[in-house]
Amino acid sequence: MKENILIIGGGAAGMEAATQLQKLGQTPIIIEKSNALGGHVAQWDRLFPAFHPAKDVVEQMLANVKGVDVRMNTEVADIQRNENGFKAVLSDNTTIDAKAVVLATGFDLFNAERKQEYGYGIYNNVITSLELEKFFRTGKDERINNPKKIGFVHCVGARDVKVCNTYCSKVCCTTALKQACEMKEVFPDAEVYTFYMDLRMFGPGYEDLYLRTQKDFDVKCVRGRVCEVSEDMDGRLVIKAEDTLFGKPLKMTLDLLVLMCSMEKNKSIDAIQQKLGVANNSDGFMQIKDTYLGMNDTAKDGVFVAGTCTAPKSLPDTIAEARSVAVEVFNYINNR
Amino acid sequence: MDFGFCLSPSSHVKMDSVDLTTFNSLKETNPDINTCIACGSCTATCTAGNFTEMSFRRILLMLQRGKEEQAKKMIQKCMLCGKCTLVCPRGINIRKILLDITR
Amino acid sequence: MIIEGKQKIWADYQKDIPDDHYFYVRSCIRQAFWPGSEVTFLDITRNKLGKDFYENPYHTTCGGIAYHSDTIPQETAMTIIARQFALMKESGYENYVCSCITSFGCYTETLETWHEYPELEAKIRQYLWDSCKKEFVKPKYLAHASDLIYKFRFEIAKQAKFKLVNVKTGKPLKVVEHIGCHYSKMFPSKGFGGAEYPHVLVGMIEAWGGEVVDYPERRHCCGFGFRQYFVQANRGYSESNTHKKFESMEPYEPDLIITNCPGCPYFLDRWQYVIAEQTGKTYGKNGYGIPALTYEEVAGLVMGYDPWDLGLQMHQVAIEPLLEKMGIPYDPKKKYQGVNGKDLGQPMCPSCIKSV
Amino acid sequence: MNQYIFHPFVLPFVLGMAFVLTYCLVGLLRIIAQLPKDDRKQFWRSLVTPKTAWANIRDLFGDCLFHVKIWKRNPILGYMHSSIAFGWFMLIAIGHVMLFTLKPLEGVDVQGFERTFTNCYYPIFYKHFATETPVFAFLMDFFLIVIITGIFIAVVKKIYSGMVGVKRVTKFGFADNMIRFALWTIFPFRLVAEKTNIMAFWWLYSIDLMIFMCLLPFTRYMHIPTEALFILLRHAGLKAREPRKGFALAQIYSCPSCGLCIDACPMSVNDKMSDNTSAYFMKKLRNKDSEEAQRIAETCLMCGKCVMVCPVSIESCDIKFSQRAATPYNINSDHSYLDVISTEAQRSGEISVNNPHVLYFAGCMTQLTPKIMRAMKQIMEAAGEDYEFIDKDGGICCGRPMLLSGKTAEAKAMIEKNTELIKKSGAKKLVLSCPICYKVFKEEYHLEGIEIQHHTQYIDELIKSGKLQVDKGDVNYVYHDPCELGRAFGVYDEPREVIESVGNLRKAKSEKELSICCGGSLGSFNLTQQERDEITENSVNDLMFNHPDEIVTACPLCLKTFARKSPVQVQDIAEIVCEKLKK
Repeated sequence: MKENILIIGGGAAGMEAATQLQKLGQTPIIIEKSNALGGHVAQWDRLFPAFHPAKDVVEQMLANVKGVDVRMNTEVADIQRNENGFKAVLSDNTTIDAKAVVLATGFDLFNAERKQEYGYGIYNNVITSLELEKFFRTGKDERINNPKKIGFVHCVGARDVKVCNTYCSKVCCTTALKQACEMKEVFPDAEVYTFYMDLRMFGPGYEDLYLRTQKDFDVKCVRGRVCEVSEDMDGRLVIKAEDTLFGKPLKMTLDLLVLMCSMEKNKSIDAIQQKLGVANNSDGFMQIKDTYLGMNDTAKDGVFVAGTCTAPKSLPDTIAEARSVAVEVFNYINNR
Repeated sequence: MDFGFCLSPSSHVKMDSVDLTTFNSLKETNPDINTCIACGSCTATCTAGNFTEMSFRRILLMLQRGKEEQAKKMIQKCMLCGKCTLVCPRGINIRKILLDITR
Repeated sequence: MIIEGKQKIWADYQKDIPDDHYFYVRSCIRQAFWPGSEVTFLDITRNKLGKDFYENPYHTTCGGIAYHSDTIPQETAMTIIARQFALMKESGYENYVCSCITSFGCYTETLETWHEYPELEAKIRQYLWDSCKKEFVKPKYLAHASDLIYKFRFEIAKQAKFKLVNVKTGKPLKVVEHIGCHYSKMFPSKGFGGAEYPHVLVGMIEAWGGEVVDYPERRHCCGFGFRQYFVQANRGYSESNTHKKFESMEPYEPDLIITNCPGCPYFLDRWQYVIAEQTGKTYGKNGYGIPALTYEEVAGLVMGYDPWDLGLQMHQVAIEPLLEKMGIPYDPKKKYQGVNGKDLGQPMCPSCIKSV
Repeated sequence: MNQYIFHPFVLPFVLGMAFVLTYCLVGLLRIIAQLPKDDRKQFWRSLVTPKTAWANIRDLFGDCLFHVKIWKRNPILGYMHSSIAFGWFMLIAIGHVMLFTLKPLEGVDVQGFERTFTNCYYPIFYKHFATETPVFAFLMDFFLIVIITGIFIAVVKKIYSGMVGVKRVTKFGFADNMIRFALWTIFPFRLVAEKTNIMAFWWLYSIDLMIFMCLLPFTRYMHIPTEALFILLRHAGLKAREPRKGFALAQIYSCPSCGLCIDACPMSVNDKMSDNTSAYFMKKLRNKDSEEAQRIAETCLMCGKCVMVCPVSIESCDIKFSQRAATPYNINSDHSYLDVISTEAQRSGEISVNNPHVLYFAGCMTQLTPKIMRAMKQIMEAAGEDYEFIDKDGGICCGRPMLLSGKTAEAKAMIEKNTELIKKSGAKKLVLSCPICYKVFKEEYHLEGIEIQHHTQYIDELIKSGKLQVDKGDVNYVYHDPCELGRAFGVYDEPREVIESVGNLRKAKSEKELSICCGGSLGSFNLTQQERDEITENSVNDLMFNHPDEIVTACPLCLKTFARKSPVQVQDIAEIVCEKLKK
């Protein structure tokens, strides 16, 4: 049986799921709200742990997804369940009938302005991890002027009840170390500090990256959360943190502060999600049916999930989930 | 005038003015010191630490936070038995570093 | 500094303040420290702005000092507060305005706690009845007195005779704003501008022509801290906090500090003298200190009140250089003359910091 | 002067000879003057003591001329050395004897100063001036040929060191290469000169000799004259106290840089590390490169194998110790806290007052291998011993690491504290599991009336006395000799006997005094983990030579080190005994 499958989101998860479903003989249709496929990965310069160009991965995925019906600059305006599956009305007023829906809507980066004490949007030299990636890609950011001292703050918007995000965002630790190394590459004379609470090097090669960060790049890892940032007379940043391993508060002046923003669920999909009857979990991400065996399933029949819409995930995890969701959807269609 | 109280020194480590000469020169000869992950194995196994506050992990931090004298004072407790080096998960040649600090 | 960023936050943290008819409660210590401030506040609001402020003669302390010194339990403090609310109800008012920041903190904390734990509110209601046979109604609006000046800052600016501008250079005065910790650090949404970048004093400074100094230790506590000050041996800790702030603001060469808390101006003022005695260091120009004034005193100066009527002679740090900068005329002979020309007596001259 | 007794070509030789003799004499006096007073007295006395005098004569011939030690180790190298040394000695000796039998040419008669002067070069160049009897002619030609065969081997060794059984040879500088070239050519030149009497070769021969003698003090060949003095000093029982003075200086100049220690050294697993071997250490000292000498002294594992193989018996570890002590670390140790320990230990009952017969001192390293402690406990229980653990909850370091860092006074303090605690226990026997401790206890502790045993000796004794009953299994073990037990104290047989009583003993490739350090030694301060790993791998390969099922050692540090890299299980000897205890 060849069926239409509506994939909402054209990031890594959506593209990979579409690729696999097409290989399985189905007709995936990707609905992408922006004007390009690739999602957040396309905004990244290089990927941890081995500094692999993100472009290579995205290009490969774009090649794989060739032939798939992609609706760019389009959102799902309305969706209804009927006896044949789903009927979706798109923002361009076209309608699509689909047997199954895959939510691959991904994440939003935490809005760093919400952590007011870090002064993002207030102090000139506070930037986010995403902006730093842009700097790596384009070499341009007027806030980055040959900084001599650079700080990275982990867990911005994660593990923090004050912003109502108690979960760990999983990839920021490794990203911070990767970016810290890259900054040392660009500015070899700079001192680079990372302020972490725990360094969660959970994947293969990640601990090696940590070791290289320390040994080859001389990045200084300070265990302690930056608690406040101020600007001094010269417009440099004065930060305060506790060096918890030393047991003393610590104060230093930096030229650049990079905030490692956490992942939050992409909220632009809330209305459609509600219409489909998919609930959120306590972290605000989409609720999956089962942690172990139902990670692609929702409580609703025919509605599947993949990627970071259900929890913060790394790119390999996302791709693995996208592949598994293809199999799940395929079985769902054939067993009906 | 005696007010019966006085200014107390700041407990902040002022990283801007910390003198890292010793640590940096130590790093030249022992690049390993950067790789400490503060697991505390060295402290837990330390023969002198059994009787005193001796902790290599803290000594490394002291050097990086401008408390060189404090570090050297702590090193005095060391018996050079080398257990710390044996247990270090990062393979840091701790005993050598302790000796080099006092060079 | 990206000013648009701050403006965004200021816009986010606004609150409704009713236009008229307020029940005013005083601060315990401000009346002793800065006797001119509350009088000036009432004079400005009642006589210059034409607002209705009612003071009930039976109102008391809010219990905040005892509460923050750990000498009374929370229920006791709440019962005292409940009695104040009862007085407001009896007087027929529903907009509660307090002069003290710690009171504002205590009232906010109490109302928020009652909101979360209605059973506690019921308990306090019972306590109040048992002890005073009174019943209270929670205020419709709670505001700090500085919120009112903030609200009316442009009207004050319209009536202003002087500006926060150096008349000799024409440049705006550099003003440090210091917010009392209990204003919005506990409940950011209860203060104008929130906790990180409060706008309540910044708004006044800018409306009256000054330039705000944003220095690294802006957020830091003045050092009062209740227990830290009350025990003599701990006062070094209190003083050290102030010292830290002055060390941080010194490079900006501020002309004035403006505060909205009873304790802050006191400690920012008096510790300058103690630091000068102990270390020989002064933070103003030419051996002077940096005047630390209450917002009412600054409003009074701007509106052309006589400095000595405002009680500025009560400040340890000499106020004269500021008056000269602002071009405010004053009679040095009258500095230590009280009401009806009564001699107040002259304080002893400190050895390091200039007092005249 | 008469052309029959003098020719200008002898002058280079005479000058060289005069220089080298003066240099050696001054050097000799300096060394003797540098000896500490009582050492000097001891030295004079030893020269006239019959026993040492005999040993002196024996070794002077055996070591300096015949190189018996090298013969034993490697006959080809032995022949190479003794052919040159003994051959040359014989040429000089016979030459001098011949002086009396030479028939000067007619009409020549020299007396007085002239005679003495002639005598000093006559035996060297006699063929130009005189003829000899056929017997002498044969002997001289014979030894000359012998020398040349030795030199031939040397040349081959230089080009293909593997052919003579040497893997690594010492790397030399310009002077050393130059003098070597001079040495190689002296005798062929002499042969050609003697046989053809071409003047050019006489000149070359003489100039070669001059080069050799003038360079001698500045190269490794200085060992030729110095070794004789060193033998005398060694037999006098002296020990190096300073790295570059007196006895140590004699040793430094006695080192022939032969490089035997390079192959022996466990660090010679790669080119970079082999620069840390004793041959280079001695060379750095000779060249007064004290910074490098200090670095090598601190890198050395102190396993003692270089001393064991040294053909000259140079005590390089002693010199390394004195080098370490010469530039000590400013650690300013403060071990005042030790004072509190004894009272605390007593109060908490850690120190038994029951007068146990056997006191067991695990030591720091054994604290990291609790398996050994548990095995020892079970063994002592099984043997029905009256025993006590002194450092069950962690003790004071034995002091050996402090000594190894050259800090004698601080080590003394620990030694005293441990002595006090041990004596307080009233035990009759002290059993140690760690050879590092064993060494310092044996050498530095004064525990009168208390027998000190390593647990290998102790277990051997228990089995032999029948106190401990064990079953023999069929596991094939290989035994690794810990440096500080084997080479240091010759404890080779006890552990092997113990192993044979519980299983089969397989041989390692290098055993006993040639055993290769595990790489974990506390002796080295500088080696990195990667460098140590390389050493360990090499040592493990050596042990695995006969494919044993298990590696057995008797040192907690060796155990931990091997466990990282061994393909088979590694156990302490106490553990394998414990497994085989009769139920």
